[in-house]
Amino acid sequence: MGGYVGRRPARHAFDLRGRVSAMTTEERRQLSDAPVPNYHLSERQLERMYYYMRLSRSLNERMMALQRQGRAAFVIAGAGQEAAQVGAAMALRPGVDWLAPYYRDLGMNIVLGMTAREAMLNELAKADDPNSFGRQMPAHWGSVSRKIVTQSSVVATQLLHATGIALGAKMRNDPIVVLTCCGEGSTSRGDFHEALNFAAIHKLPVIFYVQNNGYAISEPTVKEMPVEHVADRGQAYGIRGQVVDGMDVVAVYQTLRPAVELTRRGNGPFLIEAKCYRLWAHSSDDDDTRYRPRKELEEWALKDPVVVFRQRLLEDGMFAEEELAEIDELVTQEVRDAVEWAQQMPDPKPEDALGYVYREVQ
Amino acid sequence: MGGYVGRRPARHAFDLRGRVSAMTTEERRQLSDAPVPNYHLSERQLERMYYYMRLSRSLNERMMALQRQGRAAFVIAGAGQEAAQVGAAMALRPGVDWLAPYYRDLGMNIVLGMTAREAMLNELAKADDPNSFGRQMPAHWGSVSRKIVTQSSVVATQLLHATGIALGAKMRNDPIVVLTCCGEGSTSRGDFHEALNFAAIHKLPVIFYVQNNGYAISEPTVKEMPVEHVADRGQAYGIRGQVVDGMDVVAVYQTLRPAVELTRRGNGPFLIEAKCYRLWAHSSDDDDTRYRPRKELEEWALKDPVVVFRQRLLEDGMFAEEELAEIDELVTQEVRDAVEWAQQMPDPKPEDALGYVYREVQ
Amino acid sequence: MAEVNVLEAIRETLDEALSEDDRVFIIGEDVEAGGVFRATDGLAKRHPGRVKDSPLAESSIIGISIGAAHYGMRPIAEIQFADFIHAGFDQLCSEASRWSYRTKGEQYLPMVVRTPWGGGVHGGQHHSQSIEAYYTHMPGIKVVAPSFPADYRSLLKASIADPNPVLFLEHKRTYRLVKQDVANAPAETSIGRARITRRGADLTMFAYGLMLHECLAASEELAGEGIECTVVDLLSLQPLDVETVLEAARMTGKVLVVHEDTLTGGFGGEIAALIAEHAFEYLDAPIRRLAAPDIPAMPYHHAMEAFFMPDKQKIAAAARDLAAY
Amino acid sequence: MAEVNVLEAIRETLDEALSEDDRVFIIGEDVEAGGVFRATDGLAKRHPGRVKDSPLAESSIIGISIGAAHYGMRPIAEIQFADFIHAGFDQLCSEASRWSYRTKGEQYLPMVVRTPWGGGVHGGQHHSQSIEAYYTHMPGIKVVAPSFPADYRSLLKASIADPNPVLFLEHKRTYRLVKQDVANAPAETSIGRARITRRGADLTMFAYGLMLHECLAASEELAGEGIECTVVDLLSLQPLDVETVLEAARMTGKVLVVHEDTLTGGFGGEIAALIAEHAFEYLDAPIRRLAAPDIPAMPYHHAMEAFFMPDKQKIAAAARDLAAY
Ligand SMILES: Cc1ncc(C[n+]2csc(CCOP(=O)(O)OP(=O)(O)O)c2C)c(N)n1
Ligand SMILES: Cc1ncc(C[n+]2csc(CCOP(=O)(O)OP(=O)(O)O)c2C)c(N)n1
Ligand SMILES: [Mg+2]
Ligand SMILES: [Mg+2]
Repeated sequence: MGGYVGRRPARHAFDLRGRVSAMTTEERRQLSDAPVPNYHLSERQLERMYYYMRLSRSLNERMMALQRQGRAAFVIAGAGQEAAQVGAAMALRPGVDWLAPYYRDLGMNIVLGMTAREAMLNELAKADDPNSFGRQMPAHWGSVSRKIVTQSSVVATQLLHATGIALGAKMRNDPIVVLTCCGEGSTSRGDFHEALNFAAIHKLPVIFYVQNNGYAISEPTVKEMPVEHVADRGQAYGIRGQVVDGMDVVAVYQTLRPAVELTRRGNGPFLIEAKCYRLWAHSSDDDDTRYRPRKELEEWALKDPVVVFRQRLLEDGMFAEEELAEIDELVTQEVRDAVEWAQQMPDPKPEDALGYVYREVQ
Repeated sequence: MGGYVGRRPARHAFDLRGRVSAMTTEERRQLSDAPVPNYHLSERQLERMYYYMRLSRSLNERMMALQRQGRAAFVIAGAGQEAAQVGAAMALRPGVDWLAPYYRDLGMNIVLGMTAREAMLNELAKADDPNSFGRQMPAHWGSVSRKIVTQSSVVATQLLHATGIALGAKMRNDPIVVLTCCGEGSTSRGDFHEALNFAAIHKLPVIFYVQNNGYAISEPTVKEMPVEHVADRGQAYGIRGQVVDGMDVVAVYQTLRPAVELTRRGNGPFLIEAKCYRLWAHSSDDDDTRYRPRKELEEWALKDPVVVFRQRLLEDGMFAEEELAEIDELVTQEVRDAVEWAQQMPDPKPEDALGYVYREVQ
Repeated sequence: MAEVNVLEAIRETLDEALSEDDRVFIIGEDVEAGGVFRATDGLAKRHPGRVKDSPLAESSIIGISIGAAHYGMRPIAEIQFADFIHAGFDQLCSEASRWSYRTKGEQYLPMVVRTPWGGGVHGGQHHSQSIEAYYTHMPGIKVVAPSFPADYRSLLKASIADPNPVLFLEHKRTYRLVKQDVANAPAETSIGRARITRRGADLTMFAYGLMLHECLAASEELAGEGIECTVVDLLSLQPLDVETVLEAARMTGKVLVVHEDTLTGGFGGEIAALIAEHAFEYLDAPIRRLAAPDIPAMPYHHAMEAFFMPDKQKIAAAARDLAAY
Repeated sequence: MAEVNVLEAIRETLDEALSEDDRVFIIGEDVEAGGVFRATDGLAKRHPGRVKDSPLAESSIIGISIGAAHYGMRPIAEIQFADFIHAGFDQLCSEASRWSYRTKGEQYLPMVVRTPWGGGVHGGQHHSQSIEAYYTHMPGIKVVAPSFPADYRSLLKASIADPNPVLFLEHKRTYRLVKQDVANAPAETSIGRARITRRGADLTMFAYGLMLHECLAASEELAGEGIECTVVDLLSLQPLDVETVLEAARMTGKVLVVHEDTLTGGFGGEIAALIAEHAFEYLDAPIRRLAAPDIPAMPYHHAMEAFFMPDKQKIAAAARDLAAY
């Protein structure tokens, strides 16, 4: 995961890496890059994982608060899917591999370098939002430098874009991997079928990563598919389907990492399903009490991936409570700074609606 | 297969059933309705099978000749797929079950009651063509009385129509089955996925019947799908996939018959793949020498389903050569009559282009 | 008092249709839970098995409705947002629109596709679109776009009873905004009839959906300035009430066509062209179209959204210009 | 002699593009074997690996081309018949057309979608359609529809070089029918420019594709009767050369817009509306549109097909009426 510092723009107020080195007074806390037993991840990676997950959740929480206060129009969040997102994105080579995400993938964007400030520019549809400059709803990601593909609200179309990128890369012998994401409900669409079919025929370097959070708005998974696992759908294409516990960031990373490298080596596409759970309503516009039993929600809340990972790190003695609390506090400050900063930033002007319908012919 | 006579319009010149009874001078030739060992089909059914297949092929041959003579604009034929079509359609209850066919399904239409004359009206786009009155290209079937669904040229859309019919039937507790057909290439389209997904979720009484004839115009099967069998695609939906030798009319019937009745009884959809071969070019517009090895064609020609079935009936002593020759002759006359008759029939008038864009509000 | 909003008018009409005809059923995403706009709220419980959640697949929602209608049912499909109907374009264009034509009316499709369209709700590019221009150019499909609750009711009824596929457009901004005392509403209208909602001698405005309300508001304002406007609520775009359109154009000789959709290729071009051909002698001024700029509909940020959408002010300004011509 | 037909002009241009730029590749159904119209004949052999058969799935052809273009390739997608592009409507409308807009030009799509359109070949309802009206109403997509081989060549080149998605419409009836001595053809044209192909003082015709040729033939005949026509070859429908359109309308004051597509909602409405708004003072007669009747395009039987399609006779008749106005 090289380039970690480089990918964080200078204007970023809090530098986790700085913090880490400031902390290394005690021998045991010299964060190592060597794999830790039971985790197959280094201390440094584990710390980052927690930080990314925590930041993603806190940003989402703050966005929702802004929305409730009438300071943001709309939020669609990844709460409950942070492990699935952070674990997967950390398996990519940033700046090399491509991501065609979906709207919930704030966590992936953060791993690939999006700052809290940028996330807030996006949420508030500010003129400088690097994703769409206020032209699209929040959570419609896109970044040229981070190789994140622009997306619409229309679910599953991105699976074909990812396939097309992979086709281009294969034609150019470019050793990249494309990770593309969607929800389980979105696998019902024809574009899902057409993408997997093409990618498998041409053995393209693309990973179809489905975050099965149990619902498509109000519809539980059984209304979207007649098989138990999204991963089962891979059989129609001879694609290896894998299921991973999407509430467990370590398991996700350990599943994605070899898949990414196998795919890079020309083994063809994967279909990976991360079983997770949408802890919140579909969006700030949705009232999930209409369709979701509170009991089910309460049970899943016990598996909250951010809480569980924190607990595990403590129980396994990987980090001390104060160390994680320090990260929590850091994130809190980072988010507070981002909100304050972003709110001061300029809104788009009305006439900014115009322009760039076509790119100028060079 | 009740209603056999009733389904053949009176203007039909040759009545196979009449011929059969005229023939029963010899005791052994009293065609029985009891199942014949090794066939599980009655003599009467076997004779019909041969007749339908022969008629389908002869009609196609004559259509192609008309096209070469400039007397018809376009032909798309089922040559090589007669066994797959006749065996499957004979498993349906005519007038009860529904068919959402595809363009090659002349054989199915014949089983369900289309006469040679009607087929020729269609080929010549005559004003009285019961399918589309000259509005559509030939081989775009449709009949209200026979429960054959109107279709466009856009492949695979009919799979969704069939699913919708099955949904309606299930809502009304109507014990019918819908058979819908397409080629293997057409299974690449999103509509295929969406139809199978919905039908499986709702356990609808629909059979997806794919006639895998090896090519989608110039593209061999490997360019359309990454798995060996179309039937493998069923796994994505938990749908039973079955493969049958589509060159063997008896095997086709024996596969479809129980599937039809199981489906009728509420067991949910089937995906059945008939392995067959397109013996001719894609259509009268196509030149298959550009892409199809002659050797391959010659090998498959040896398995011509009409020829092979004839041979088998003779070898097994089911029918005597003269008996089959009599059917052949009957078919020849029937086709000749149909062509002569249809050619005299009126063409649509130019203004017939107008009207029926909307059905009148009652 | 029988004042209802647009959403209530739709919900009640659906409820009635489900009660009156057991061939009617509803299919779409999240409709069992009431739909994202609550148009089907409570209906699944009141009509068990007849309000059906579909998987997230628009081509299938349309294609399956086609099959069911062909079988003899009367499906009412809901496309969650008009912006997501595009994946069903083929089923509508190649299939639904041609079913009757290609069988000379022997086979036909009594089906309705309801969908919320239009902007003004911060829906951004994919929850705000106007789609009428695509479907008014598809012979065989009827397109209906009411503005007032009573018309929503009578036209939805008529759409369900119609033996043809009807695209029933519901302007989402008006769902709760526009209310009407239905008991005292104008007489029921039928598909294919426009209504002259306001009469004035100076110029004629044509509109539908939210823009009709903006035109009425602008006319009110203009009346204060001495400019009297005729306002035509088109109601049904396909079939279009060409006679009323031409009559209303001839009445004033000055025409302002307003729509929320982008200008180029929008439905306003058809209105303008019809008038330029068939009411030419009566025209006293260029035919003016007021529409959204030619950018992909519509930006999310409220400032850009407001820039995009025609509204009362922009309409009044265009009308003043036209009146002064 | 450098006389080539439309198909040859296209094939040679594709061949050149593949040779000159190794980011260019072709994707579509049956393209490796040369395509059903033979537009890609021989190219798979000459450019190994760069002419790619796709599965039979139009949404994927467009969606994958989007991805490849985004990556940095220059895909040229072939949709076998324009009639089958409908399943790709969503990818074109929701995605391709908005890629640049929604990223303020940071992300963009240099891609071409070629497709044979139009009738006159006994293709029936699904091998004859005109689709331009749907895409000219999609800001972000360019739409090009040439008539002569030299323009096919220069506009296809320009389309491949363009950083935006271009829908390149090839009238299938003209593929082998229309020939031109390319060496002596008019200068190269660029996307967004129309051409006044013939000048005459009595009236102005606007057309593209096959209808342009019918208009020229009709004008020839009318000249014999003393009616002199201006004929505008629109060439590029989006962006449209509005200036030339208005100038040509003003020149004669009488306008006949001709297209093969059905009337209501067709692209002719846009032309008429532009003229009715911006050249109103110059008009001496109603703006006349000649188009196919509003039925699903187009019946198969040759008699009905001929009834459906505008042609030289129908154009001449309409022009006579207009000239006499
Ligand atoms: C083609 C399309 N249809 C409908 C919608 C409206 N919609 C937005 S999200 C969503 C549910 C998606 O469910 P899933 O794929 O499981 O993803 P999740 O939101 O659960 O992460 C729907 C129906 C859409 N965005 N696109
Ligand atoms: C959506 C669509 N795309 C393209 C075509 C053109 N086309 C007609 S038949 C055909 C091949 C179909 O192959 P397959 O499904 O295997 O059926 P077969 O003709 O082999 O029986 C193609 C590409 C079409 N009719 N519909
Ligand atoms: Mg989900
Ligand atoms: Mg085939």
